[in-house]
Amino acid sequence: MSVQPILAARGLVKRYGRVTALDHADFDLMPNEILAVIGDNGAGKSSLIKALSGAVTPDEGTITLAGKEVRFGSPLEARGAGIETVYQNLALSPALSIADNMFLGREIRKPGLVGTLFRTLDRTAMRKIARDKLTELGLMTIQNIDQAVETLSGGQRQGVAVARAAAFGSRVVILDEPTAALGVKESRRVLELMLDVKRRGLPIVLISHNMPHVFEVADRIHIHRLGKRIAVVNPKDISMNDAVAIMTGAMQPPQAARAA
Amino acid sequence: MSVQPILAARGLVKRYGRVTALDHADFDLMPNEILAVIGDNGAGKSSLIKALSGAVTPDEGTITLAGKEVRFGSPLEARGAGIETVYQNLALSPALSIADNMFLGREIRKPGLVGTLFRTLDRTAMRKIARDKLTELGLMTIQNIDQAVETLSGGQRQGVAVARAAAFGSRVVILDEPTAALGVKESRRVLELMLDVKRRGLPIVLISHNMPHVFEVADRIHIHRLGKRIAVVNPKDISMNDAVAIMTGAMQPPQAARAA
Amino acid sequence: NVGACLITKTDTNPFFVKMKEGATAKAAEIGVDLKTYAGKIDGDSESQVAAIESCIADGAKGILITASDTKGIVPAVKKARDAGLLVIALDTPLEPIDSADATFATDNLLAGELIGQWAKATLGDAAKDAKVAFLDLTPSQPTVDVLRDQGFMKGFGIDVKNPDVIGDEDDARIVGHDVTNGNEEGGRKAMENLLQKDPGINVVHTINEPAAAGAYEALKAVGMESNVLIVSVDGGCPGVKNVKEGVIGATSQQYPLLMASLGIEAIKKFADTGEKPQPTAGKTFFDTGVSLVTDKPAAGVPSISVDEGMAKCWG
Amino acid sequence: MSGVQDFEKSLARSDNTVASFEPPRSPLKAFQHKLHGSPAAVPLIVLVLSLGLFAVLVGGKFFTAFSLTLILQQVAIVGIVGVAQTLVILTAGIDLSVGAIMVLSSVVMGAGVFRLGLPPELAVALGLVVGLACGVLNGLLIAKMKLPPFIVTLGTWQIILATNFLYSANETVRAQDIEQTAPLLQFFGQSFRIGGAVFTFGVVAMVLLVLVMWYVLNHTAWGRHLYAVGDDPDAAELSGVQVDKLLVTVYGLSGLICAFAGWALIGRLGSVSPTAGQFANIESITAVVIGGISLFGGRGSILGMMFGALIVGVFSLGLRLVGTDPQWTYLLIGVLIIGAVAIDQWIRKVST
Amino acid sequence: MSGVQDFEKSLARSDNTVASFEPPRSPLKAFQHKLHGSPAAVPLIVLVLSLGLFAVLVGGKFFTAFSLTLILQQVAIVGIVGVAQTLVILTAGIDLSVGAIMVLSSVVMGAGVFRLGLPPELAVALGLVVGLACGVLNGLLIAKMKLPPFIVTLGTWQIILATNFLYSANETVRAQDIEQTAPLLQFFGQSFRIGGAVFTFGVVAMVLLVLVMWYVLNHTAWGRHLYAVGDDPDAAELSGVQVDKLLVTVYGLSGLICAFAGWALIGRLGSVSPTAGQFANIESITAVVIGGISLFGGRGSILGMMFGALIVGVFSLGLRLVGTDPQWTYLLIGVLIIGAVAIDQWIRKVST
Ligand SMILES: Nc1ncnc2c1ncn2[C@@H]1O[C@H](COP(=O)(O)OP(=O)(O)OP(=O)(O)O)[C@@H](O)[C@H]1O
Ligand SMILES: Nc1ncnc2c1ncn2[C@@H]1O[C@H](COP(=O)(O)OP(=O)(O)OP(=O)(O)O)[C@@H](O)[C@H]1O
Ligand SMILES: O[C@@H]1[C@H](O)[C@H](O)CO[C@H]1O
Ligand SMILES: [Mg+2]
Ligand SMILES: [Mg+2]
Repeated sequence: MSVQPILAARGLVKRYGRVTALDHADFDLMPNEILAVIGDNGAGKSSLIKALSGAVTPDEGTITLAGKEVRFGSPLEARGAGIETVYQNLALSPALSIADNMFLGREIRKPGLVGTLFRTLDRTAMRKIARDKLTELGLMTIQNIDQAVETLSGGQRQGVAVARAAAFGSRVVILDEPTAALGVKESRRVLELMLDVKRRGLPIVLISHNMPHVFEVADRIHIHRLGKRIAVVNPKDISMNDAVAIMTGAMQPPQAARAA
Repeated sequence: MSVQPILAARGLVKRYGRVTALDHADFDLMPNEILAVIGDNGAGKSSLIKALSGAVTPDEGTITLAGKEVRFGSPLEARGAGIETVYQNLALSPALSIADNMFLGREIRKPGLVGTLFRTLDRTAMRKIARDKLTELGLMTIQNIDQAVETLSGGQRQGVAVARAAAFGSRVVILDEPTAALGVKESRRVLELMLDVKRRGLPIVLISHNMPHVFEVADRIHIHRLGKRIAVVNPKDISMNDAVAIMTGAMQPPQAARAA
Repeated sequence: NVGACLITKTDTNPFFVKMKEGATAKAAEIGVDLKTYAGKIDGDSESQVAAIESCIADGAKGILITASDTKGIVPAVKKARDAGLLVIALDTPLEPIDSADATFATDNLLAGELIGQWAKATLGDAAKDAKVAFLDLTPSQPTVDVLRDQGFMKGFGIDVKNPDVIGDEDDARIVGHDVTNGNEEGGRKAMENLLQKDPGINVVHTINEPAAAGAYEALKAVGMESNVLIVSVDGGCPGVKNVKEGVIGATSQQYPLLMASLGIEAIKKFADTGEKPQPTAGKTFFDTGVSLVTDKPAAGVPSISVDEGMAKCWG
Repeated sequence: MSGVQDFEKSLARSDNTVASFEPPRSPLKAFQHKLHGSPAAVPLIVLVLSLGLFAVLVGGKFFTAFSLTLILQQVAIVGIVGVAQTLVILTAGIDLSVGAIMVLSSVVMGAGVFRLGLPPELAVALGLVVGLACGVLNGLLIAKMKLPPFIVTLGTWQIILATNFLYSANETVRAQDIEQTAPLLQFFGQSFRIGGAVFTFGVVAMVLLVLVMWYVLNHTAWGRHLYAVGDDPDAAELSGVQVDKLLVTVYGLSGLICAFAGWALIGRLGSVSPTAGQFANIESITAVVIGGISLFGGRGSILGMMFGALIVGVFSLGLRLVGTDPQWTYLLIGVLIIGAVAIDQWIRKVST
Repeated sequence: MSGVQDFEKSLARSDNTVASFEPPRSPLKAFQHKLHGSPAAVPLIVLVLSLGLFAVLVGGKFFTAFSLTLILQQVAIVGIVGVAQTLVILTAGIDLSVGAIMVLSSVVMGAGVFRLGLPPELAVALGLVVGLACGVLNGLLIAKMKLPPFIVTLGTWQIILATNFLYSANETVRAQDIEQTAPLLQFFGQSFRIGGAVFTFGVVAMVLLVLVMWYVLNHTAWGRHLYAVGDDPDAAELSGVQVDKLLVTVYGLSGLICAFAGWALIGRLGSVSPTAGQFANIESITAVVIGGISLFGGRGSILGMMFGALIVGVFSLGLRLVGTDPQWTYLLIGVLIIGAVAIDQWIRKVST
């Protein structure tokens, strides 16, 4: 590990009342890789991702971005630092339009005085960019960029969320079970999108319970168990079977893969 | 098809404002089979299941149970007729206990006057039965039957929902994407549970996007597309590839499989 | 046809309901077109302002008003007068009193004084160490509340200190004040509270007869109804009946129907001749009179019998 | 059949440990956890503390059987209306029309005897029917037309109250007339003594009603369904609860209980007064909130509501006896309301 | 890498049709759909219809420039408070303390001049600061302590109102005194005429405030964030909106606007009256609801609120000129409230 991780964490702890969701968990994401995070239900994967993206504040532990320690007070700060996240529960505002949703929290204002003084939004610009981004990512089966998100099907919504992350993520894109509710066709599209993002040079964190998907796209696999990282494995070196065995506690992780 | 279907539907139509979720859909479930229903996101699978289980009233069409036409005004009536459903969004009451949830709408009252006159619930009996059912189905990793459902992990909740359906379904059990949010281990447990239920003589309807799962357990596959059944196939006769192709519209269904 | 408006504090207090009935009857009799308005609760001045404005828009010739906020309403009244309407304050004088063209009211200080004197005379020597409870109207101490309270004290021989403020007195005979909102519910609770403070209470001054009825229930609940003297103000028929039955010892009867009908006549006259009504000689307002109603007259305190009171009562 | 997927072969050997729960860390935490489990405990503790507070501040006058039972009398009406409000709020609704229904029903009972000349029994029955009808109207608008409870009852509040004033023409029926002609109307005003303690039938009715509804809510299917609907109506519907029917029943029952409160109100006031009960909605909601019942529905105990009503009663009487301006009472009740939910939130947060 | 799963090979050829949407079936449906798209349209139509109704019922007296502008004057205060209420309700909150904040602020402005001897400008500023502080207090309790808005503002309503009465000692400051010493306090009462129409500065302020807030809500990021928070606060937070900060700002702004309403109130009444504004919370909520804004947050237009306030104003003045008993007005407003949401629900149901 001579290359410096782009995003890393050490000793993260997060307690919810009596449950310890993260129990001194570590994490490393390398530049331009797809890192899969796998683990049983309740292992703490989503909690890890939330801590990394500013959605929750860990009780203990440190997070470093490109070597510098960071402390995100809110998802907005993490986004400001270039980390885009698609949360397990989507996080789109149903009544707002697709364009509004894509630019929520990073709206573009009109140029000149109108923008600085009256803070008027530049609707035209935002619409154009939103349309471009969706087309670029091959997601323009959507008829109308001004449509409220609530009128979209589950698959279309997932597409908008992933497109938003892919379009704006400048350093890291994190996806928490992006295909769980999707059909075969829709899942495939999301996987392609991920490979596309990677091709553009961005590292991705993918949480998924779908082993074939994980083994298809991941460069490395972070195995999470009982609130900690218990192993990091290379999908080329390990069988799906062994990965699942480690993940479920049926097998001890090989010494080499054991987390630091 | 000389055997009479246990549950069947003809020409179901369901409109939501401008969207037609069901467009003259047909459906047949044979005794003691596992019937998988597959289809793209938004194809109308959940709408079909809701119509069959009384959760929505179809605008047109007929439903027959064991040859007799039925018309369910509410999920309670469908349950009364022996149809148990696990909905895509679970339908457990978070603040109520596991036992309360299992018996919601079919509570047991104390014997004698206390029960008939004061309508007192028989908590002891309900707890005992709930514990027995969960144990019987191998789900007793739950410590306390009086625990509120909201304190359970996603996987455990799914287990309770499936167990409830399996325990009380007397004629049909319907499962809408029961493994979507589950991990590898938890999904496996649900599949085993299904096979177990089938062994006890009950027919099952399974909606799933997971093709390996579908092809593993299903006796027949109902392919849904754009609001209708476009084909019924036998997983032994068709490749996963072709099933997906039919489902996504990449291939026309073979003449024999075409829906009546 | 001459248009006129009657604006009362509320339309839920029987006092105002009767006032409205009297005005309506008189208006029909002499051919005045009357519209009636009210606040939602006592103290709702905005509704009264809106009502005055409606009257102006409606082209009415005059307004009769029992103001909820006697100072606050003045600018709206001025607007109406500037628009050429005759404005008469009923029951409650405005501040300053000449903000209205005329005031037709009970002398509330006198009303209080009468019941105070009666209570003092009835108790005789016992008045020296009486224990008096005051059941007032609202925490905001409106003028009628202050005048009746202070009048009662004057009549009973209590030093009122500042005559414009309730509660600054230091006479040991005062057990306490509590507010009733002028209804039975408040009367009962206030009486209960004060009884807790001192179960020896033997005189109760109540702001009006509904409050007195509530106080009586509280006393009855603890078996004290026959040891306590309740005095009140209003002279409504239920109140006078209560005097007859000994629930209330004496009440100062007011004449709201008279206020209303005189007011209607004054507006009609103003519309016909442009003449404005004059105050009673020696007073700043037109005194519609007050009579102490009791069947147990006390020496030196003028009063009328219950039967007379019944004949003049208002509902 | 393609059978079990290859990578799942190892599952049989998989570990069955569940993520461990840390035991409560301190006695304080354990206490919090205990409180979390019994939702009526916090208001009960606050009630006891405030009794203690005023016993110290006011002394003997406050801490007598007589005073304490007086508080019961003063909160009886709010307590009864609070039962209605509790049922509604447990379904995640709210009923702003409770006071209007109460007073209209009492007016109808009075008018039944004195205007329509009905025998008192029938007049009472008529009043109860009117209350029930108002409640059912609320329920139908909410359950069948799917309108938000706040808006529906904001509307019916005004409609019912205006009807009350128009119908009654604001005429009070005097206590003495009722006593002679229809003492049944004053039934709940009757009292009996046990030592220095004075109990009215109204107080007994309130306590019994709370206990009965506690039983119904916790030990009958209907009660469990009510909690389930408040918790998550969609889940309840899909689990086999007839949500619409339940809601109509709940609002109908709420109306009936309010009518019953109207009857008790005649007992308390002696007379029938159309201006009574104007603040019953705010007061009952306050009792419910201080009693630790969630406005989001599904959580809380009806016993808590009763303790909440008593806390307000203790503060009202206590502060009067201390001799403060009545405005201080309102101010303190405001603080109590916020304090109560803040404590509740704190317990919930730390103990889950 | 195991690569694309076998069964997915055919996906490339898959069909891309999307489930078809049926076109609106009838002109009525098309109309409903149109209404659904512009949330202020329904109250506007109702407003026009009710103007027509009273023009017919009352005739000339109603349909004059004077009367119509009188309605504007009569709703100006509710309209301004309604702006505050709209902001809060759009975040799925509710503010029961608006009237109390308004009246306390106006009392502070009066006391600033007449008790503290401040110059009028400073007294107004002080009043505005007090309003802002009350609002921020609400916001902090709601955003930081996560307490439900209904309960927080139920509590602060009582606290602020009691403070108002205690501080003002219930004393009204007379109009004449204000006119002499501090005419600035009456600024919004000044009026100008255009023909028969009389406009006060208060009316102008209300209309301007509504237009400015309409612009802010629809054309600035802050406005979009406000809608997003009302729609789904968790989603908004995760999408990068600082929900807590926004809520504190919204409640603070609401307090400031209420204080501003307090200033305008002095203009309207001429005097400073501590008992004013008791119904401002119910009246502003009524305007919001009739204006078609959802109490669940995230949906509706502030223009609708203004139309809602005007509808109530038209009915109130119209019925007053017809000469009906005021109770009929309350009854009708109750019906309007329920009718408005019923229509709204119907449009939403049929057109989605
Ligand atoms: N907001 C919360 N409050 C209380 N407990 C929580 C909260 N969020 C998570 N938990 C608990 O923390 C543990 C870890 O949850 P987390 O969501 O991180 O698991 P996960 O690995 O993402 O599971 P899944 O695969 O089911 O999504 C679980 O026991 C969960 O119940
Ligand atoms: N309650 C509803 N209101 C409006 N539209 C609805 C509603 N329920 C379903 N729909 C629409 O009906 C169509 C079919 O939805 P349905 O949920 O039946 O699809 P599905 O096949 O179950 O999809 P998925 O695989 O994503 O669960 C979709 O376009 C959906 O948006
Ligand atoms: O004079 C009247 C009556 O006494 C009424 O009972 C209360 O309000 C006062 O203004
Ligand atoms: Mg997760
Ligand atoms: Mg579905």
